Amino acid sequence: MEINKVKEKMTDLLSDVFDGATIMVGGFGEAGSPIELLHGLIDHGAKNLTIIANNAGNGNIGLGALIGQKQVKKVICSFPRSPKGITFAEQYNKGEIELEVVPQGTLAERIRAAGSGIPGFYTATAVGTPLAEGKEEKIFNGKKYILEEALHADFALIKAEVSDRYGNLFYNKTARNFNPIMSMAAKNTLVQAKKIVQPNFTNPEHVITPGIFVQKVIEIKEPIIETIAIEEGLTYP
Amino acid sequence: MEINKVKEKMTDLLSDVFDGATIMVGGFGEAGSPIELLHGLIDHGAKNLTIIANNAGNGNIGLGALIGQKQVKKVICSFPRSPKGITFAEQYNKGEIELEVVPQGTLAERIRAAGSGIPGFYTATAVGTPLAEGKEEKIFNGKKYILEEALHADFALIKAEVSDRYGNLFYNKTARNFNPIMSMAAKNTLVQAKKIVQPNFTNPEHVITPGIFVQKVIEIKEPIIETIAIEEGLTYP
Amino acid sequence: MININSNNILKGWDRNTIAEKIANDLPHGSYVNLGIGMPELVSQYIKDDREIIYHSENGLLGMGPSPNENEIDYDLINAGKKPVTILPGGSFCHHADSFSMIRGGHIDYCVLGAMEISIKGDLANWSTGKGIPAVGGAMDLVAGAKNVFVMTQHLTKEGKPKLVNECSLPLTGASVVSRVYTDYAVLDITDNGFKVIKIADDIPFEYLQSVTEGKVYQ
Amino acid sequence: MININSNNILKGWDRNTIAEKIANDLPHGSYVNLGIGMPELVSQYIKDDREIIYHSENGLLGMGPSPNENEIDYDLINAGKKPVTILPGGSFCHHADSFSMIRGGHIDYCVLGAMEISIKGDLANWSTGKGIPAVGGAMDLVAGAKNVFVMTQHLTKEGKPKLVNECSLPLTGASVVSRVYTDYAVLDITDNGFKVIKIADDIPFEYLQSVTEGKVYQ
Repeated sequence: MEINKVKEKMTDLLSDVFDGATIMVGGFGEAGSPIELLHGLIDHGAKNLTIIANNAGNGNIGLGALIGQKQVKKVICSFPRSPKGITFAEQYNKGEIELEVVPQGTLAERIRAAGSGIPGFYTATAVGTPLAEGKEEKIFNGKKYILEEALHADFALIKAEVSDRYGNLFYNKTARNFNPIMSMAAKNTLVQAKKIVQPNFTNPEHVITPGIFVQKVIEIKEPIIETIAIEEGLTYP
Repeated sequence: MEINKVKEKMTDLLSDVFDGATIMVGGFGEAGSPIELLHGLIDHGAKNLTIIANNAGNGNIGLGALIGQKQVKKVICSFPRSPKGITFAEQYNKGEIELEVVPQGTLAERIRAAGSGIPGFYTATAVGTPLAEGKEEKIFNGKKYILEEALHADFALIKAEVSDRYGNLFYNKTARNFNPIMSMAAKNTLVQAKKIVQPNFTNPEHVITPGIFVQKVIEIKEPIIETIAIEEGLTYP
Repeated sequence: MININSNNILKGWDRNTIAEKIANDLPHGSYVNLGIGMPELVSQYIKDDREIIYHSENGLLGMGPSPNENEIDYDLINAGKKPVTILPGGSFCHHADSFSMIRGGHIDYCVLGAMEISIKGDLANWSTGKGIPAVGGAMDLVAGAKNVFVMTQHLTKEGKPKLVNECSLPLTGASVVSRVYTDYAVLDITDNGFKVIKIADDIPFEYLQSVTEGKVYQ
Repeated sequence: MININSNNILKGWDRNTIAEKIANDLPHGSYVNLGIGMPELVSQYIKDDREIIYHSENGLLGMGPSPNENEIDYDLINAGKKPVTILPGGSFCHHADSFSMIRGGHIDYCVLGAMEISIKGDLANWSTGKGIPAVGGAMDLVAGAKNVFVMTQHLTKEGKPKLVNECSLPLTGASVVSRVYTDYAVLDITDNGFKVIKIADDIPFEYLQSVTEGKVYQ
């Protein structure tokens, strides 16, 4: 029998998602943002989600649309402001959605730590700022650092360029961003890839996310391009 | 003016090395082991070195030869036993060389931490064993972890397959091992590459060690293969 | 405990049979790290009804069998520093990423040798307390892998039990072993002692207890 | 301090001149992160006697200029989420690796905008204390880069000093700024106050002191 993580139907990909789940969403801005998986999650209907991402959605597609559907109770991110980030802003200003702001590098490192079995690490980032409040401090070589803890997730929604049946992933340019580390940090890593290829075509020197970190993959040949979709006024559902 | 990190002479590459320096040496077994740089270091003559590596040398070439020349006062490694690791064993048994044994994953993570600005992190590895003695403990979610600190170095000796003038590095198969993380952790990363190519030929998707982590590079077209060299009885100098 | 000497040591499964039993317990799709030495045998007994992916600590996922003499690449070796191959769908990574797979709980099973295993699941397999200490990746594997299987002879070469109440040798990890495969039996570590999952045909239960420190039960 | 109003606000360097001064202070071979907005101008003034490599937080080293309209790739953007290009010798990496470059002290210079800079080198540039808080990579950059340069107007839009004794806004980092480039002067953060390295031709020293909180000296 052969390992095959490729699913044909979005419902199979998302079948295990549950209300109250913590979900990492790859992408930085529009690059590497799994818009189709997020739309699948809208169709799925899971509620009270905690989202870990760099941003908090733009326009009324993808993460912006998921928030618009009131499926999200909390966002953990570094930068929840976007030119057209209307859905998050509306709910935040009404006190309807929680926000934890994390410095971008600390966010990345907390995610990587979760994937690497590190429950906590020390960093100089944010020392002396409001984002260090309530955090344990420790001095190393005369310099002050704060303790940051690993950020785990039940699911990661990942966008890749290429996958094989093992879930070996390749990304396109800066669409890599958070996707590889989120793949490591989630119990279930669910991927949309533009192309599924045979394993003989995945060069072992170039694999960015090894299949060990991936549970399910679906092929989405022509994903939505956020900039163009928002310009054209696309909304979901 | 163009950035060009490529040196023609080994003496230029190693010019900054000083007595008492802490030096990381890439490689796992023979794969990725910078034998020519180590021989350069023998010619250079720096003494009282602290070596951070996975192993402690094999035969009388490379790290084994450097130890044989009594240039090393301490080795920090995970596995100082090799079938022909005679020079380290001899000095260790006479109490002439210090040894710090570190679990292999902790070693890798301490090196990566140094390169990433993390002075310390917690790990479950070695908890309850003699290698945890004297280390700070902390409980996360009911489980015990120990604090491990970053391992910095003054120099890293790295073996790569390909470099360009920026020091973008590519490795061959499992010769990658500790080389990319040691490149990050040292103040001065000194590289031997089998081939120097033009930057247009280094695919930005495939670079393993970005040039930002590299200070100097030298081309060594046909490096010694340890297994064959030891079989043939090669020694250095 | 009976007094064990060469006259009353029984013969159980050979190492190939032990390897086969472990192979049969590794589910389809598992990511597995096989320790150097006896555990390497396991890969030879994986049935066609499953695909297993092998991890080697030195940055190799999807490890294949040994190469032919003329295909040896000294840059493609395993954690035991022996030449190996890589299968389609495999990948290389650096040491920190490789140990993230281990320490982050992504390796489903690791199979390791042992000097001693305690009734609480403590493992000693890295140091006799003498000679040059060398730990390699053993402590990371037992702390990080989801399931730690031990493959070992039931008795030491001197005929002493390896399954003990308390390890006398330096630990590799505390409460880390889930299951032990020996030439006499397959035993789970439980709160009540060593639970026998399978026992070799020619080994009476009383004998198994007699060559094991601590309670054995069925 | 004099009472500053629109009648007595002097005109110093324009933003291109400030950018040029920063560009001249970045040594050959430096790895540099330019903040979004005004600092992006700096790259236009790098002379031919040096090669500078630009880092963008979102996993891009060796960033090039904006693409032509017909060459836009929405997967190749900078930290400001605008389309960019990559130069030969550049590379992509994931976010943890990209921030290892920043947090590990590998970025030689970062150039950032500011709302306030204190005499101790504290920087406030991420929050007005109102609206949706959003920090991005600013705190990582100031904590990690070897040299933190600030590029800013000397006065706020309301004509208030940005160089102050104590920041009133939430900090981005404490004691992190090494040098400040404004339309009036280039000033180093020192134990004795703001040290003037250069001052614009039309700006009298007394005026500079009058529009700056805390001691300015030459």
